[in-house]
Order: sequence, then C-alpha cells, then structure tokens
Amino acid sequence: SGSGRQETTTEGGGQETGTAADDGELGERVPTLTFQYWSDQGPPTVLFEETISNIQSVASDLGIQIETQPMTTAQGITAVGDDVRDFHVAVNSHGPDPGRLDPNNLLQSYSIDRAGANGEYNPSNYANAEFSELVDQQATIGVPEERRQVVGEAMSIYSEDMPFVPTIERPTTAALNTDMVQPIEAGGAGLSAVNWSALVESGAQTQSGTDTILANLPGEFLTSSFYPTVGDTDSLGLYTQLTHSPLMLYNSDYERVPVLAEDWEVSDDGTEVTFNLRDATFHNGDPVTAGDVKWTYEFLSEQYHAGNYQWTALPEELTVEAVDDSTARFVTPDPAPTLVTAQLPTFGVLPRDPYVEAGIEENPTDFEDPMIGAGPYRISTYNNQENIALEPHDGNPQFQVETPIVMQIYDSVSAVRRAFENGELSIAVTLTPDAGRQIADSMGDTAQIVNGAAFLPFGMMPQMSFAPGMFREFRQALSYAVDRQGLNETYAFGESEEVTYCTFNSQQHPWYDEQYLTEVGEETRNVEAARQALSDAGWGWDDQGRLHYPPGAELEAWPEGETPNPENF
Amino acid sequence: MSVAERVRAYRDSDFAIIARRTLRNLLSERITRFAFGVLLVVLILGVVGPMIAPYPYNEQQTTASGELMRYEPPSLEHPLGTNDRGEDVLSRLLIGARTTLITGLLAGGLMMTVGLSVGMTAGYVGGKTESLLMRLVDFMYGIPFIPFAIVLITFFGAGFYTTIAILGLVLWRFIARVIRSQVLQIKQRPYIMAARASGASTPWIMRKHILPNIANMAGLFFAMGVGLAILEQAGLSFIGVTDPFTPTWGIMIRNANQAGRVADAWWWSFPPGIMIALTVLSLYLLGRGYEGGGDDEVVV
Amino acid sequence: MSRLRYFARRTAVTAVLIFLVASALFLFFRLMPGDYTSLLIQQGMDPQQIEALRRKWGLAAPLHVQYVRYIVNLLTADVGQSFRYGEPVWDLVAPRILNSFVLVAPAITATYIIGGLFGAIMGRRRGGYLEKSGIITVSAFHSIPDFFLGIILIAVFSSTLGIFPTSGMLSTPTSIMIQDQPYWRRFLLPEFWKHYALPFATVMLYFMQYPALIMRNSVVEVSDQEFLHYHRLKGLPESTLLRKIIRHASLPVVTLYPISLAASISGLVLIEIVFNWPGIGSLLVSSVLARDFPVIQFVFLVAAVWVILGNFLVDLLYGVLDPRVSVSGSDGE
Amino acid sequence: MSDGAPVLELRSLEKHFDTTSGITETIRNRLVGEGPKLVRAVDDLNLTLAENQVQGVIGESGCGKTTLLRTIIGLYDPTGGEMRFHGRPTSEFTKDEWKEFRRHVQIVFQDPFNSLDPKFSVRRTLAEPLEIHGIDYDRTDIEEMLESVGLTPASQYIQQFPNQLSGGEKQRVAIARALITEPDVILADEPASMLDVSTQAEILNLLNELTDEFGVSMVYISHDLSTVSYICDHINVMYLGRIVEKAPTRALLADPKHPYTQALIRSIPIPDPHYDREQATIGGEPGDPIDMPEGCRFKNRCPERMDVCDETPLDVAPDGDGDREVACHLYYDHEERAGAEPKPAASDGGERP
Amino acid sequence: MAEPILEFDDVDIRYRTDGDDVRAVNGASFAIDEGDYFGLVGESGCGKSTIADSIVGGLDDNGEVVSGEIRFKGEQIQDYSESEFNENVRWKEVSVIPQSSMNSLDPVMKLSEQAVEMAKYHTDLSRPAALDRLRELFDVVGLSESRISDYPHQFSGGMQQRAIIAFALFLQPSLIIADEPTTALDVIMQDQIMDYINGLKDDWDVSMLLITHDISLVFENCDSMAVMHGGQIAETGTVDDVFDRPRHPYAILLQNAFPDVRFPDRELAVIDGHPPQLRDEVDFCTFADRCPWAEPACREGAPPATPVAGDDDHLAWCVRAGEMSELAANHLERSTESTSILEGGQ
Ligand SMILES: Nc1ncnc2c1ncn2[C@@H]1O[C@H](COP(=O)(O)OP(=O)(O)OP(=O)(O)O)[C@@H](O)[C@H]1O
Ligand SMILES: Nc1ncnc2c1ncn2[C@@H]1O[C@H](COP(=O)(O)OP(=O)(O)OP(=O)(O)O)[C@@H](O)[C@H]1O
Ligand SMILES: [Mg+2]
Ligand SMILES: [Mg+2]
Repeated sequence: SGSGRQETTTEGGGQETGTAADDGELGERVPTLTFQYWSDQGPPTVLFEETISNIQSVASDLGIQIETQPMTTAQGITAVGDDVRDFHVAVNSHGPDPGRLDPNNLLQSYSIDRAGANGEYNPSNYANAEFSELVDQQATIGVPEERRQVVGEAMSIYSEDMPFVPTIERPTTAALNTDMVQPIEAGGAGLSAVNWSALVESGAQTQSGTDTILANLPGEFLTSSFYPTVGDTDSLGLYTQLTHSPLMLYNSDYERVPVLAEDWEVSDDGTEVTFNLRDATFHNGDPVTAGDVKWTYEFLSEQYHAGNYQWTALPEELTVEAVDDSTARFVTPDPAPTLVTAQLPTFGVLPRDPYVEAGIEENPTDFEDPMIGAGPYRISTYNNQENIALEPHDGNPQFQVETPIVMQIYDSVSAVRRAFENGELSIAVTLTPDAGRQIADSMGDTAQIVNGAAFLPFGMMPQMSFAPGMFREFRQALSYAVDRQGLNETYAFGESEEVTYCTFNSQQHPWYDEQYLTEVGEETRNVEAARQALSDAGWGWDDQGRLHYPPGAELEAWPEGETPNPENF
Repeated sequence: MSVAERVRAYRDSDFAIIARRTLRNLLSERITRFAFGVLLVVLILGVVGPMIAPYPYNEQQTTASGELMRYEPPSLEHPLGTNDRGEDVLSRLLIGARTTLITGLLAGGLMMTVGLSVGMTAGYVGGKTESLLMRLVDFMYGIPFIPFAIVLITFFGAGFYTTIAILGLVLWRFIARVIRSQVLQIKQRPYIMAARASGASTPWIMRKHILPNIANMAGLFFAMGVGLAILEQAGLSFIGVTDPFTPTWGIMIRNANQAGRVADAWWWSFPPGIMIALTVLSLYLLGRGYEGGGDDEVVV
Repeated sequence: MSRLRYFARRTAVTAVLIFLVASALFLFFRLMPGDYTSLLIQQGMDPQQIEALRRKWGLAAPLHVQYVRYIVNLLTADVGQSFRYGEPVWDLVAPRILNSFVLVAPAITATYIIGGLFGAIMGRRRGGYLEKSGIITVSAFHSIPDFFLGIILIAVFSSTLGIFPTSGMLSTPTSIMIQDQPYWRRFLLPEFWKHYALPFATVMLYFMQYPALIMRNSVVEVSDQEFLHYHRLKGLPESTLLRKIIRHASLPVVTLYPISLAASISGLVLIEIVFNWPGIGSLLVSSVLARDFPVIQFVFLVAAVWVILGNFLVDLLYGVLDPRVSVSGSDGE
Repeated sequence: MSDGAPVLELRSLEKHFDTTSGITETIRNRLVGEGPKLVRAVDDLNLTLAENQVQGVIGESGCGKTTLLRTIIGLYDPTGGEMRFHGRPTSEFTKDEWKEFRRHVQIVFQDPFNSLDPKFSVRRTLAEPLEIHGIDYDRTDIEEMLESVGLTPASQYIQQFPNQLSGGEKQRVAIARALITEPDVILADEPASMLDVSTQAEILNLLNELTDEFGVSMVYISHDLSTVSYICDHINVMYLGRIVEKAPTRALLADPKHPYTQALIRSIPIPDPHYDREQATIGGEPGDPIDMPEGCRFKNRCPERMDVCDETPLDVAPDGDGDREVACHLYYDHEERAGAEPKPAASDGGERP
Repeated sequence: MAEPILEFDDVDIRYRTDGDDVRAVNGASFAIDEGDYFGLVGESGCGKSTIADSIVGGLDDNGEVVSGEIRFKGEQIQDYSESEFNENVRWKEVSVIPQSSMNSLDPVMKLSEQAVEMAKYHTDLSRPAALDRLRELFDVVGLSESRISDYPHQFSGGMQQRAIIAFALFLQPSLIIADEPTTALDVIMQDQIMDYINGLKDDWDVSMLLITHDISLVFENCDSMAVMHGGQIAETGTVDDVFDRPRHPYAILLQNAFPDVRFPDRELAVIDGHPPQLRDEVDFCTFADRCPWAEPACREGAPPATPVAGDDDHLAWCVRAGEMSELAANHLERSTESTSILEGGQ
C-alpha cells in the first residue's frame, strides 16, 4: 500500500511490526487535530460542519481532540497547494464540474507531481508513484477498454491507499410547482443548475394558466461572461444543455446521448473521432454544418492554449476536418481519450459566421456576443447578473421544448425556498435536502420534489504529507469513525446514499466500478474497528485515553515546504 | 492594614466615591434601571448558563426509539425545542450567553483600548500626530465593515477569538472620534493647565486628569461598543465567516436561517434574536446614559 | 483663508487620502492568501494554464510592478477586468451600484426625514411619555440585527400574510419585459414598489435611530439657546419659532446624512443578501470570497471614496449652512 | 536664591504666535515676500516683581494678559527677551530646575468652576502638586492649608468634590492648591471676576491677607481696575502686548499719564449716585494684534494724537520718578532724545509650546 | 412723577421641576414710573432674569406666575397667553436687551433679515422701509450702516451688543428691559454702551428696567432701583434713597462689598454664606441666614415692606429696618471718612 511504502522508505524500522501497544510503549502524542473546511460554499458548508461535528462526537473515544479551521475556498486551496501544515484534515469536496464525468481530471489532481509545496492542488497531497504512472498512462490511451482497465488499476491503488475518506453522495434537490409546471421525469442525477437535462429531456411544460417557467439560478451562473468566454465550468451546464448544444451530451442518468451528432466513431488508435451530424439549425436559422464544428473547436482549443478561455481544455494540436457538410472528423497526433468523454459533451457548437462577424477572432474575450447556438432554447433576453429569458427553438434534433423559461438569480437557499413557496418561482433548483423537505411539508401535492445525486461524493481529505494523515491506519480509523448514516440522516434527510468504498466517483458516475474499489468503512460508525485499526498499527492510548503514535514513528512524509521525490515512493 | 480597613480605605477613595455616584445616577432613571436589570440577567446567564443547561449543547437528542428529534417544538422536556440537528435549543441559548458575552466584552474592551489610546493621543498631543491619527480614523470609516472583516478573517482564520480581535480592531473608530473631541475639550480646562503649571508630566496628566474625566463617557462607549460587537458578530455569523462550532446567539440565527427555518422553527431563531436585541438595547440605553451622550458620533 | 483656497486644499487632501486608500487596499488584498486562480486549480484547470493565466492577469509579476501598474491604470480610469467574470469591472459593478443606490438613497433619505421629524417631536416633548417610549423604540429597532429584522419582516409580510414578494427588485417576467427600457421605467410599476417595500422598511427601521436621536438632542439643545429665547421675546409666533428650531437643529442631522449614506453601503450587505437585492453588497461579499481582486479593490475604493467625499461634502455643507463655521478652522477636525 | 535680585524679572519679553496656516500659505508668503502672520500677543514687555510685592497687570480683553501669564509659567516658550527667576535666566534652566521653578511659581485661574478637576476631591487636589514634586505630606498639612484659606472646619471640606462647593469655596481651594507648595510667586488671572460681588470681596480679602501672611509675591491680572487697585501695590497697564504705563497704585489712579490709562480709569463706574464721573472720550475697538499700527499702538484711538505718534514710544519716567514709567510721546522731551532711534520690533519665531 | 408703566404687586413665580419646585420670586412688589430708569441688582440666581422674563411672557416652559399681579400700563398681563403677549406686549411695547448678547442673535441669519422679520410680525413696514429703519438705528448706536447685512459672527461683542440695542429700539417700545447688557464687556466698552443706553432717555422717551449685578451701574444710570436677594425684593427706592439711607442689611452690605476705585484701602464687606435654595415655601427672610443682625422674627414669616423714613417710595423688606441705622452704623459711615484718591490727585 501507499502508506506501507512510506514506512519502509523512512528508516528507523520497528514500527512496522505494529506491536508497540502491547508492551505499553507509546510514541509521541497525537496533537490536537485541526479540521479545515470551506466556509463559503453554502449548503455544502453545512455538511462540512456536520461532518466535523460527527467526528467530534466520537473524538474522545478515539483519544483525539479536534479543532476547526473554517477557511474560504480560495484560502483552503492555496493552503493545500502550498502544503501549509496547519491543518490535518480538510473536510471538503470536489465540485461536480461536467469535465469530471471523465476521471482524468481528478486522477491528475492526485498525481505525485502535484503534491507538496508547489502551488498545485493535490487535495490530500497524495504521493504514490505507481498510481501517478498509471494516471499519466491512461491520459493517452485511445482504446476505451484499455483505458478503462488502466484507470481501474489506478483507482484500485487509490482506493486501497484511501487519500479520500468518502461519506455520502452529494445530493441534488429541486422542486417543481405542479400547479405551474407539469411534473418531469428525472434520472439519477435529478435536476440541478449544472444539469438541466431532466428539464429538456422531459420537454418541460407549464400547466395551463401559466405560460412561462420561472426558475432560480445561483449568483455565479449568470454573469455577462457567457459561453464561449464563460468563467467556470459550473455554468457550462446552463449553456450546453439549454442554449448551445454540443455534439453529444450527458443526460440525467449521466449517459452520453447524441445531440447534434447522429453518432460518432473512434478510430482504433484513438486519434480520430468522426461525427455524423444531424439536421439541426442554429437560432438564426442557419443549418449546423461541419464547417461550424471545425471552426468552433479549433477556435476554442486555440484560445485555451492562448490563455483566454479558461475552461475548454481541448488538446493543443487538435484539428477538425470537415469531411463533408454533415461529417466532421477530430484528429489529434496522440490519442486524446477525454475529448469524447469530457470536453466535447460540454462545449456547444457555435455558428461560425455570426461570431466571426462579431469580432471574436480579433478580440476573443471582449466582443459583442450574438448569443446564437443550436440548443433547444434561444436566449431572448439577457440581464447581466439578474436574469435570463429563454424561448424554445425548434431546430434542435434531440430536444423538443415548448415553454419559455426565465431564470432569475437568487443568492441564498432560503430566499429561493421562500420565493418558491410564495409562488414566485415554478422551479427551484440547488435546494438543500432540508429545503426540499420543507417545501414538501408546506406545499404537499402541489410540489414535486426531485432528488438526485451528483456524481461525486462528499468526504474528508487527510493531509498525507505529515502525520497523522500520512498513516493509512489513521485514515482508516477516520473512515470507521464517521457515521455515514447519521450524516445522511441529518443533512440529507436520508435522501442521499452512504459511500463506503473509497472513490472520488460516486455510484452515479459513468466510470464507477466497484470491482476495483476497496471498502473502507461501514454505513454506521464503528469506533471499535477504528481503535482496532490504530492499535493494530502500533498506536496506543495513555492513562487519560489520549491517542499516541507508535513509538519512534517518523511524522513527516517529506519536509514541509518541499515537494516529494517520486523516487521515494 | 486589616481587610476591613482596606475596604474602608477603598470605599473612601475618590474612585469609589465617583463610581458610586455614577452608578446612582444611572440607576436613578427607569430606563437605565431596566437596562441594568437585563444586563445583570445576561451576565448571570453568561456565568452560570453552561451549568444550568439541561443538555450538552451539541448532543443530538433522540427519542427512546433512537429516532433523531429534530425541529421539535417547545415542550416540557425541551422548553425551547430542538434544532435541525436535534440539539436542545435552550442549552445552546444558555451556552450562547457566555460566548456572546465574551465576544461582546472582549471586542468592546479591545475597541475601547484602541479607541481610547488613539483618541487620547490625538486629542492631547495634537499637531501632526493628531492629523495623522484622525486621518487613520477617517480611513477606518471609509472601510465597509462586513466585507473588510471577511478579508481580515481570511488573513487570520475564522477562529472565535480572531473574530473578536477583528471586531475590536476595526470598530474602534467611533470611540476614537468621540474621545478625541472630549479630550480636546478637557485639555482646555484650567485644571489641566494648573497641573501642567505645577510641573505634571504629560503621562501624569493623561492618567490622573484626562482619563478619569473621560472615564464616564468611555464607560458608556464601552457599553455601546459591546452592543455593536454583538450585533456585528451576528452579522458576520450570518454571512458564515465566523467559527460555527462556538454557538453564539448570532451563530444560532445563522444556522436557523441557513436551514431556512427562521419562521417555522421560530423557537430556534427567535430566542437568540430576542436575546441579542434585548442585550444590545440595554447596552445602548445605558450608553446613552445621560443626555446627549454624543450620539451623533456613533455612525458606524 | 479664502473659500476657494480652502476648497483647493481640501480637494488636495482628499485626493491624497484616496490615493493612500487605493494603495492600502492594493497591498491588503495582495497579502491575502490565495487568488482567484486557486479556485480554478481546484476546479480542474491545468497548472500550466493557470500559470499562463496568472501571467496574463499580471499576478505573476513582483508586487511593486503590480502596484505601479495598478496605480497607473487607476489614473487612466482603467479599473481592470474581473478575474471571475472576465468582464470589465466597471460594467460589472456599475449596475450593482445603481441598484444599491436605488435602495439606499431613498431609504436613508426617508429615514432622515421621518426620523428627523420624529426626533424633533421627541425633543419638543422633552421628558414626556412620547420621548421616552420613542427613544426605546428607535433604539430597539437598531438593536435587532438588521438581517434578522429583514427576515422577520419577510416571515410576517410575505410568507404569512402574502402582501409583499419575498425578494428581488422586480418579478422575473417583469424585469425581462422592461429590460430594454430605460432604468427609471421600473419606478412606474406598482410591482417595483411592492418589491421595494420590505427592504426599504428594513433599512428605515434599522437606521432610524441616528437621525431620530440626534435630532432629539439637537432640538433640546437648540431650544435652550439664547437666541431662541430672544426670538421668542421679539414676539415671533410659535410656528415661526418651531421652524427656526428645526432649521438649527437639523444642522448636525443634515451634515451626518452624506456620511450615513456612504456608511450604509457596508451596513446594507446583509439586507441586500436577505432580500436578494441585486446590489453592490452581495457582489462584494462573493468577490471577496473568490479573491476577485480587481472587483474587490474597486468596490472598496468606491466605498472609501464615497465616505471620504461624504466627509468632504459635509465640510462644505457646513460652511454653507452655518455662516459661523470658518473654513480654515474645520480642517483637520 | 540670590539675594537682592527680584523674584521675577521680565526683560523685553516677547511671545508671538505664528498663525500662518499650512504649507500653502507659508509658500505663498515666501513668494510674495510677506513675513509670517504674527500675533504679537506679548511684545517687548518689561516687568519686575520684587519679593513680597503684588504687581497688577490690567488691560482690555485680548491685550495679551493670559499669554503673559502662560509664558511666565513656562507653558509657552517666549519668542524673545528674557525671563529671570531670582536673577537666573530661565533659558538656562535644566529640566530639574524647571520642575523646581514650577514648584515656586503657582497659578490661580479666573474660572473657579473649571479650575478644579471634578474627579478630584479637595484632598487630592491639594495633594497633587505635592505628589508631583515628591514632597511628603499628611492629612494635617492639607487641613492646615485649607484652614488658612478660610475653609473651616477643614475636615468638612477635605472629602468634598468640586461640584459640592460654591464658587467662592472653589476659588479658595484653588488658592490653597497654589499655596501648598510654598511658592515664591503666585500668578493670579482674575481670580474673582466670575464670582458674585459678595464672594469676590471674600477672595480679594483673602488674597490680600495671604500675600502678607505667606510672604509671596504675586502678579495679578485683571481688566477691572477697581479690584486691581484693591490688591496691588503696583499697576502695569497693558495695551496690545505692551505695558504702556506702570506706577504704584495710588499714583496711577490719582494721576494717570497715558491717555489709555486715563480712559480706563474714567470708564470705571463709581458706586455712588452723587458722584459725577467724567466720561472717557476714547472710542473704537481694541486694536488687532496682527496688524498693529506703526509707532504707538494706541494712536488710532488716542484723543491726544500727534504726528510723532508714528514713532514707537519708549518708556520714560515722568517727573523723574523711578517708580513709574509711561510709554507715550506726550511725556518725551523730544529734543533731548533726538537721535535715539526707536528700537525695531523684533520679529521671527513662532509658538514653541 | 408720572404714572407707573409697570407694576409688580406681590408676585410669586415658580419653576416646576421633577423634584421640589423652585420658588424663584416671592412676593415681589415694585413699580417703574413712566420715563424712569429702574435698576434691579442682586446676586446671581436671585431671580432678576425671572422677573424680567415674566414681564414679556418669556419664562421657561416650566415657569409660572402663581400669584400676584403684573400690570403693564395698568393692564394685568400675568395670565396672558403667548399670542396675547405677542400682540400686546412683546417688542411693540416692551423690548429686551438680553443677558448674553453674544448668543442672542440668530447665528445663521443676517442682521437685516432679523430686523425684517421683526417688522413683518409687528408692523406693516415694507422690507425696504424696515431696512431703512435699521440703518437709521445703526447710526444711532454708532454702527456703520453698511454693515446691516452682516452675519452676527462678523461683529465683535461690543458691536453685537449695540446691534441688539438697535433691535430693542426698532419698534419704539415704551419699556426696555436690559438684562445685564454689559456683563461680558470690557470697562471701556461697557462705558460706551451704558452711554448709549443713557442717551436713549433723552431722545426716545422710554422707560428702562436695567438688570445687573453691578450696583455702580445702577447708581450711575438709574433713577430708582430695587435690590434683590434670594427671590425677594430687599429694598426699593430712588437710587439716592438707597445709597444714602439703605435700610435692608443686604443692601447695606452689598454696597460695602463693592470695591470702589476711589478708595483702594477700604476694607471690603464680606457677606457670609450663600443665598438659600428656595425649594420650600418662602415664609422667612431669605437673607436671615447670612444677616449679622438676624433675630428669630426674621424666620417667622416673610418680612413686610417697611417704608423708610415714612417715604412710601422707599421700602425695605426687613423687620428691623427701623433699627438698621443704629445696628449697622459702622457700615453706614464708611465712605465719608476717607477721601477719594481720584480727586486727591487732581
Ligand atoms: N495660541 C495662540 N495662537 C494664536 N494667537 C493667540 C494664541 N493665544 C492667544 N492668542 C492671541 O493673542 C492675543 C492675546 O491673547 P490673550 O489671551 O493673552 O489675551 P487676554 O488679555 O488674556 O484677553 P482676555 O482678557 O480676553 O482673557 C489675542 O489676540 C489672542 O487671539
Ligand atoms: N427653567 C427653570 N427651571 C428651574 N429653575 C430655574 C429655571 N430658570 C431659573 N431657575 C432658577 O430660578 C432662580 C432664579 O433664576 P434667574 O435666572 O432669574 O436668576 P438671575 O438673578 O437672573 O441670575 P443671574 O445673575 O445668574 O442671571 C435660580 O435659582 C435658577 O436656578
Ligand atoms: Mg485672558
Ligand atoms: Mg439672569
């Protein structure tokens, strides 16, 4: 295992036997543990706090003391990136960016060359050379099955090493006022601001008497930086699913479905992907052609590498051939497996001419966006930072919608809930489970509560660059000590799922594969098992029941302020 | 000296006489008597609250069958009901009295210390020092408090005591202003001149003459400062940048709001809200103390 | 000193102060751990890309270079681009400021007028029941945390009674409808006023304390002044006397008004959040959390300048309203 | 203490305030070539205070009396001239000597209502100067002092705070405070003028007694000649920073030389309906200490103005009486003094607090 | 002598307070004859301003004339309402030169505006006419006409005082109440102001109530006078009467407490003690506690008015007024024994 390797490489053997506790010898005392969490995340923050309370309630049983360190997200990330060792465990989560529907992004995050004090974000400062090699490998495997295999192996190392202690799945909660909107069918993903697929799939319709769907949006989703210059991937959900259709798209079961493309074919070596386009028109009535596809993705790639568009992450040497009007072929010198799983499903096709006319090529970050796409909705009104009005567009080959939508920005969940209950909104998204519950209580049948799960779980990230997070047994103990069911109960009213396998992908994720994963805990807490894990590894407790390291344990995986040397791992 | 003598000596000292007189003045009005009463109760709660709390403040209450008792309305068992996590609200309110009080007193004390030092120095020393310090105060006034506090909190972390320090280190501005103008007035008084003419040094005059003469006003502003600190702390809690594991009253409101239950779980949000309002009101009323206690300066 | 020279001098001092504020803000925010790119890292952006971005945003340059650039830009009225939103800070901030102003200016103005009148009445009924209960009432409203006050009002008037909408400035369809029309058109809509009522009331109730109490003290003070007695002895009728009292007593209130207007910008953060008012306060808070330096710097600068100018204005106002104030004397006060 | 030398001697003492405000104005003055705007509050002032003597200084409001007093006590640094205490120039004083000096020179203020610290009981008020100077004392010292200023029984007053005392009592305490360090000189700034007549008499009588009993010298400042004449041996008439006439009290009252003194005396109302007072004939307002006229400062109001008044008058002793001097051209023998150039008024300097 | 223009007949004035009422004036009786200058002297707080205020209805809100009669030109005015005062008394008939001129002019109004305002409420003078009148009066009091539209703060204290005198004359009243018109001024300035005030007698045909604590001003400028102590009138009479034959102990001592520049060596009289607080019913002589000749009778009932030497115009409110010439003999002979040094030198 990863941590096992650490122990052998650090000299001063003895602790490997793990029997110290028996002869009553104790190592250094485990200090008060600092749990850091992001205090500015809204509903997730509530869960972070909940998680810490959850551990706190058994802290004395484990012989540890816990201190909390709320931090803003930016600060917390910086602290990890610089390997600042003033907290031991970070309680936070990976955001459900659409790009993460391919495992590459998160695998890369945990690779060894991002660990240590180099300003790069390896959330646990996880350092495992073997894992990192596999991560590098999978990124260029063109054959899907082969890649799946390598990813699986990497995940298995990761899972075994447990750099992440998962707790529960990230729930999504939305509500529809059934007096105003007809109920919808939603997949496992539910309905959320980053994932409107359920809405477009169902072709959501208003009830008679109302003619517009009113939905809320969190503040960051509606700024004048719209697609293609969007500020972060979160908001891409809005564009790709509603207004700017890509070639294919993840649906509300996190499966790829064709949109503008009929189908696609990946060459054996994975360097070519060929799309057959369907008949579709842009909002201005022009047909979607291979030329538009070529221009769109080559342009996005170019801009990304020029540092302008922050999110596109398309391969640098991407070329797109317009084989004919309805066939486009993506070519990369090396296999680029994430193209079809991560990037292309997130970026809609743009009509070349209107955008070139608008001056996007000369001035890619500051031009008058004509706001034309091929999505099922057309932007009819756009009020910067306030609201956006969408009208149905009937040229989309995949989704047929009929009702206009207006989305309004709301800053807090309570405000959304109040507005919803007050009849000011017909759809409320990004609710907390609690809010969903309240709406159900107060509105009964007139509200449809849509529960779903994002594809990433919540959890804790012990800092593995130093003790105690560097010891697997400690992480294991933490995993045993957390009461997943309790969390699910208090935070999600039982609407979520406990995650007992170590993974950064939850069951909803298209790449979730239990056969590679290690089960690291139980649904309810098991303090005994936690203590056992520690004492098995030579940890012990003094008279006052305070936890001590094994005698002579080395307490740093690498010195603070440095980066780990892959040779040592 | 025997204890009795010492007590008597103290009782006869100028300080004690003045303190008694001030107290009597304050107690002579019904409004301030009421304020005193409230504060006394809060103070007592702050001291004994944690001891009389019926449950541990962070214990999740469950029914006999092991079910979590969340959002229980008030009952005999839980006079103020339970919150989203099934914790006893009364117990948290009682614990909150102490933490809120500590926040207020420490932050108020800090404000007082900084405000007093700056105000006194500016007022007494005058000249360049004064304009420099007063520009600093202007500058402090130019700072929008809540956003700036968030900035500071990200510097120093959102600990309970850091928040207090930040409150104290930003909000002293109004005290400095008032104290300065007060000192400016006092320093013109002939008795200061007399002391100077007798050879008293600047520190002596500051300590023996100026300080005692602004003590009343300082005390009142301390009261207002405590109130202000409690309010602003609640505001910061509401935004969510303070340590939520220390259940101050502000945190309680914030949690209730975050759960979206301010109105329906009124037993959770209103008691801390009312306690804050009562405490702060009492402090304000006390701070207003005698007529025209410089209200116009207190724009924060 | 002539008024003109005084004015010039005050302007110079003000300009220097603003410059200092701008510098201090720059330094302060650059010392904050983390910048916006950290958020990008977490969200999966490539380290190389981040580097490129940092270079592009000038975050990679040494601090002093960044500083010089910042100041030069400021002088050329270039306040930069938001990192987070990638659009010019000014475009981002301007509509927000307008929205805040639409709420603050009338609310604070009304607060000062109504509070002032109420204070004047209290001052005239010195020692009476009205005065005592009045003081307690206005203080009580200032003792309830403003956000809590807002929440209570929402709970009562929106959630329970359903008289007013819970949040926002306009209902969404309406705001879409009038979006191409001039800004003032919304003032013609009854709906706007419905949205306006609760935040307005919150601001008013919360901030009523200052003008009311100051006016009261001021009226009490002015009523005791010799010249008033003299006016009375001269046989001026009661109504004229009252007008004079109010005129004199308003001085401190009037001069506090600009500062109050400016200071409330930060106080209103919470109220804006509670009512989902699309103002500057909520943008500022979220920008601080995201380390969107250009936005933070600019908004803080605006706030500071607003207060500084407010002070400046007060000084000038004082000179106009009260012929006694010698312009040279008020400097440094 | 050197014998023979007067307790206090002021020679050409000057205190000018620079009221130029700010850098801009200073620069402008430089450019235009104007000097700084000086308030010549005390200008070329001579005064000698012998042991056990009471010197009165009278003059209109704003003529510089208070400034003089503050300069003497060392609250202001003189801009020019010299001050000698027992023959020793104060400019040579070390820090310790200054402290010692302050013990020997004490002050009593005009406004009894503000000259006592409201937070100090009578005991502490009196103890303070002793503590500052590290002099041992006990309660009886303080009580004795209180009794000697007429606050009997002392034990009744010692615990009182100023707000429990009447104006006259306050002023007595202030006098006691001034006397408690056994000073050589007391500077009194109209200590009775804010009191009611009946109380005023009390204080005047007390000061009269005390100067005899304690053997202190006193500089007594006032604008009210009737009280000054009551307590002082000598009177100095001050006009716009200068002393324009000095003489023993009776001589001055009976035969004022300077037109200003004459006007001053003639303006005093007499409490006697049968007395027909000759009214003063001067008009106008006191001059402005910033823009003072060339030559005699009184010339614009002077009923006796002559051409020569554009020259600065020197002090002369009319009738050759060494005890009195007057600064007025009327009393020059101009021929004799022809050639004697008036001293140019010193300038420069600013406030050095 | 002419008819009295103003009469006080056994007037009691009280201020209501939270605690005990302040009985500021008790049983005050005096009369001012038409064309007379009448001086009112007494220590601070003895009720001088209260008397002045009661004539023009200017008592503070908590003050009230509780008994007795105040007659102005024969009209009883003690129960007048604000508007009756405005119509019948204030300014047209009685004007005031208030105690503190420095603070009495409205600081934010030009002097001309203040005059125009006065004209507006009491006359039908047009604005230019009002300004002309003000110019005229400025000339009378020795102020430059060009300065009528200055703000008060642009005037020195003496000039403000003169402006106020001009205001007092504005409507040619029949009585002017001058409440300590010169307290804040220097002697020379005081002398000039008193000179103006005195000059009015000849040119304007007014009566004057001159309130001061400086008895010499009264002696110099008034025809008759009253001495007050502790809310009671101690003695009234012509100034000569009071000076030559004071019969109230306070009047006697007060004169002796005054330093007289003519006699710098004279021993000043000291009046021990303080005036009483006037919180209880005043049925005693308020000077009794300070009086060297007090006897039990002084504390049993308010002292009656005793005519001095059978002169009904010279009254002393003292039970021992008749014996005073003997009792206070050494006080009464004071000024005669020494010679004035002013004359002595000349
Ligand atoms: N600190 C100062 N700065 C500038 N000018 C001053 C200062 N102190 C006094 N003066 C000016 O000096 C002149 C003399 O003032 P001073 O107070 O000595 O007069 P005074 O004779 O004591 O008057 P009064 O009788 O009113 O007390 C006045 O014109 C005054 O304005
Ligand atoms: N509004 C009031 N309420 C209560 N007491 C008052 C009020 N006004 C005056 N007094 C009291 O009435 C008494 C007489 O006051 P008044 O002003 O008439 O005195 P005065 O002789 O004019 O004194 P001074 O010489 O100080 O002007 C004083 O004891 C005073 O404290
Ligand atoms: Mg003076
Ligand atoms: Mg008076």
